Amino acid sequence: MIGNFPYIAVAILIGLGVYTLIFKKNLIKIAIGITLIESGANLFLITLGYRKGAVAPIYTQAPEGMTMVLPTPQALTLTSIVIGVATTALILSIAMIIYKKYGTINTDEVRRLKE
Amino acid sequence: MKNEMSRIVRTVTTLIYGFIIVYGFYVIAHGHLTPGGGFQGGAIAASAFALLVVTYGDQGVKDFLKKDILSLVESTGLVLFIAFAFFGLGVTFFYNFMANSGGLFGNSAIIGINPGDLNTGGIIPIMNIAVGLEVLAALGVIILTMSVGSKNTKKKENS
Amino acid sequence: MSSILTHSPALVMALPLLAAFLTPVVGRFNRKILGWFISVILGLTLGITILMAIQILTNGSMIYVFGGSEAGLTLPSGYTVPIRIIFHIDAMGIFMGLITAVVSFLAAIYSLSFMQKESGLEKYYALLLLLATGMFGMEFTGDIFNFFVFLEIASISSVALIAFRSTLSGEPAEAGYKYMVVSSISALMVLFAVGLFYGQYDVLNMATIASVMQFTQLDKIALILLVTVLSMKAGSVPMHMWTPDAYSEAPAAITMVLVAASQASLYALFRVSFSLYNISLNTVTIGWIIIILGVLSMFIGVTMAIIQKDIKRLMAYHAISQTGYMLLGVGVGLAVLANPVALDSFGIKAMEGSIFHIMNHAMYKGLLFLTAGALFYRTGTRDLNKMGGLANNMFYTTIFFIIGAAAIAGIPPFNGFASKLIIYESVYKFNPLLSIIAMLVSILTLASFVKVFHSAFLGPKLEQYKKVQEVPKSMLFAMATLACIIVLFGLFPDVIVKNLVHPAVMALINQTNYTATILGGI
Amino acid sequence: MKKSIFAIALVFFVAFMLVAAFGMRIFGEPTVSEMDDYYIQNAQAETGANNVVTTIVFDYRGFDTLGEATVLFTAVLGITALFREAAK
Repeated sequence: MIGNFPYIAVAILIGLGVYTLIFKKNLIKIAIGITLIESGANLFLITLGYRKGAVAPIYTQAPEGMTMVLPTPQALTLTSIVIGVATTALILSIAMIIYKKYGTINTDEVRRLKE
Repeated sequence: MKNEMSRIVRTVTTLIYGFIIVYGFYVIAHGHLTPGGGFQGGAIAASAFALLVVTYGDQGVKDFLKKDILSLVESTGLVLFIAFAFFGLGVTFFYNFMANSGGLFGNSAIIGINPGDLNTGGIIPIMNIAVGLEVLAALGVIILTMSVGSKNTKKKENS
Repeated sequence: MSSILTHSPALVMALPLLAAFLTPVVGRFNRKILGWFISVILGLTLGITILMAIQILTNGSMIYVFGGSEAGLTLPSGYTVPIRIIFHIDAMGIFMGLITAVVSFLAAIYSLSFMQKESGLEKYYALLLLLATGMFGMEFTGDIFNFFVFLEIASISSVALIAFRSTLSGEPAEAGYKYMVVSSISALMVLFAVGLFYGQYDVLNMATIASVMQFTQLDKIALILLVTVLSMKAGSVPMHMWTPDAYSEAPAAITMVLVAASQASLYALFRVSFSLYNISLNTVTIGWIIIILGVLSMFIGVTMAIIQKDIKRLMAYHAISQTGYMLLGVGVGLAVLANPVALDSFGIKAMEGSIFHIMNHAMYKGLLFLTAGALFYRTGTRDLNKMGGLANNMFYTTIFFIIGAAAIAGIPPFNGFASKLIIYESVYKFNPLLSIIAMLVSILTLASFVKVFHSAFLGPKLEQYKKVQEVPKSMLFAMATLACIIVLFGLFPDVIVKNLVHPAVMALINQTNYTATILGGI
Repeated sequence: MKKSIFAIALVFFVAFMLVAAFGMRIFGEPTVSEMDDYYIQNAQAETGANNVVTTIVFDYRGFDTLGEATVLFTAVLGITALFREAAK
């Protein structure tokens, strides 16, 4: 049970993100929900790369005789964090444009494209 | 409503924003030795831009952070990055042709734990610098555009 | 010449990327040559893609290791796991690559005059190049994390392009927002699936995962996640709400590329279910799930389309119903993958029909959207009730519209008929009811396009459209090429099926060949 | 009515995630790590850099980073396109 605590944290984070996405009506809150899911996915990637009692995989002045952590998840998470920044910046600027044009960011009033 | 911060914030910002940018470039330049690299260093330097925009407002920053210079820096960073990927095309795309080749950034590192020699790593430091410039300028443009964009949405509200 | 060929996978990706990076700089100097510069670049990419297609169809799939000491060296000495990013382009990948290349080239030509009055043109062209690169990356890559990165590039650039016209009115921004939410969720769930695979097998290459996988509980979860999320991106029914808004708000040339982009995620769905999992999972249930998705898409797409009055929303709903045909064909193929007797008698035929339908759909749906764009370019409205009698003064556009409408409805001389006929035959052998539904939907499609033709083109010449004349040459050229391709495919379908579609289906079906090319038969 | 469908979907999804959480191997003991051991042993020899993660980001998986810098570039293009002033 203790072994997969981080994965339970991931499940909770993604669950919270999906909850805000489905039930919240405010555009900014939906953007926050997506960021929550994104941080959950990043946490999941990073926790896969840990090795018990290991050190960061950098050889400059590394402590003697220690094993090293798996390096690939760190590279993958770096990429997905920058992608997260890009998507959040774009979503928030679209929400700003919608506010500029419709004067509201509540999804019920914004629903012009009904049929 | 003057949106500038109080005097304390402005004096502190004028003092430290230079150091933040220098620290950002340190993280970019030593990407292949110490933890960090192009993206992290670029983000640190861009945080200095955010600090300036918050304290002086995007009108006050207009002479220091011009958007077209930033987009020029961004394009040069990206073109530098993909050019060094193209140079490796003799063998394959993204081939590290400068590693262990003796020239610039060409020394081969001492295997195992070593104090770290800046002149190693082949095309990795150059790509670090290219991506650092790109992220620095890209985040700068995003901060400026969104701060300008968010201002005139308020006007729409009371019209 | 041969060195261009060995490095062609990298060139096809790097050329549009380099052009996209230079576009803001080129655009600042002079805006006039910008459109031509982009069209030349996309033309070159189309040329390289055709070169690669000939190479792949003659002697097997192509591998390119990025940064490796040699283009073909996939495994480092003494290791059984590839460590670099490998592009693995087989017949199916290049089949989709050809669609992307043709569609993006024609979109660039079409926007030469279609986007003339818009501001911020260099951003539009750079985003078009990046969308094309994203789609190429999704179709050619052999590495699942790389697939996630290119899926993200394609999504963000298509969101920016959908919301391109939001300076005038608010609807494009709202359509862009909806599409952004959908593609963010799907990209993050793909990332979660990548985490599941990496956590268990510590490998990111698709072929290696396929050979190393033991179908644990987690792999089934990853499969369900990937299938739901990729069919959401491909616009199949239960999650299709974004398609009508996104397709109708984007500029016409971009809608054509968006159709090909959602087909790229359909290709990813096939790649996951055939090359990653293949016979190991009980293909009958997954096959039937995809069939049900297909039938639902077909039916709901066409019934919603009939009641539309905005021409582009109507065509968007038809796009959903046509995606249903593709899902149906491949679903039948997947359902019978396990027993070879049924597979040979009609399974392969069904898959050939649906994959051929992907190409045909990209062509005639693109043509229809371009004609809708031409109507919008001249009359300024997309509402069918306001249009009328445009046949008298927009002669060529009417001809192209008739060709497109006939092709989508499956009328004999055109390509829509060719692929639908193969689907009807093979699906009939599998389960007669499904093919009857398919035929019924095809008739409803014809009915709704006759309605569009009547209200937009026939009838008396309305006074406000008196001075409307034909659209400029570059738009006509784009529509004319699509029309020729449609007629060409319609007249000689067996030539296309034999040496383009059949190898693609074979590349999808035998997974051992897919893994052998990377791992050298381990 | 719609709310209850969403609520059921949410509960199903979270249960889905928890099953994945409990199914995954123990945190801290990677069962297979052949690819990563290759990086740790050979990164210094092949590229000369000390930071193994940076060698992966820029050399072994450099194409990912090119794709990712493009993602940032696309976002900047999208945002500047959104906030441009309309055609005169």
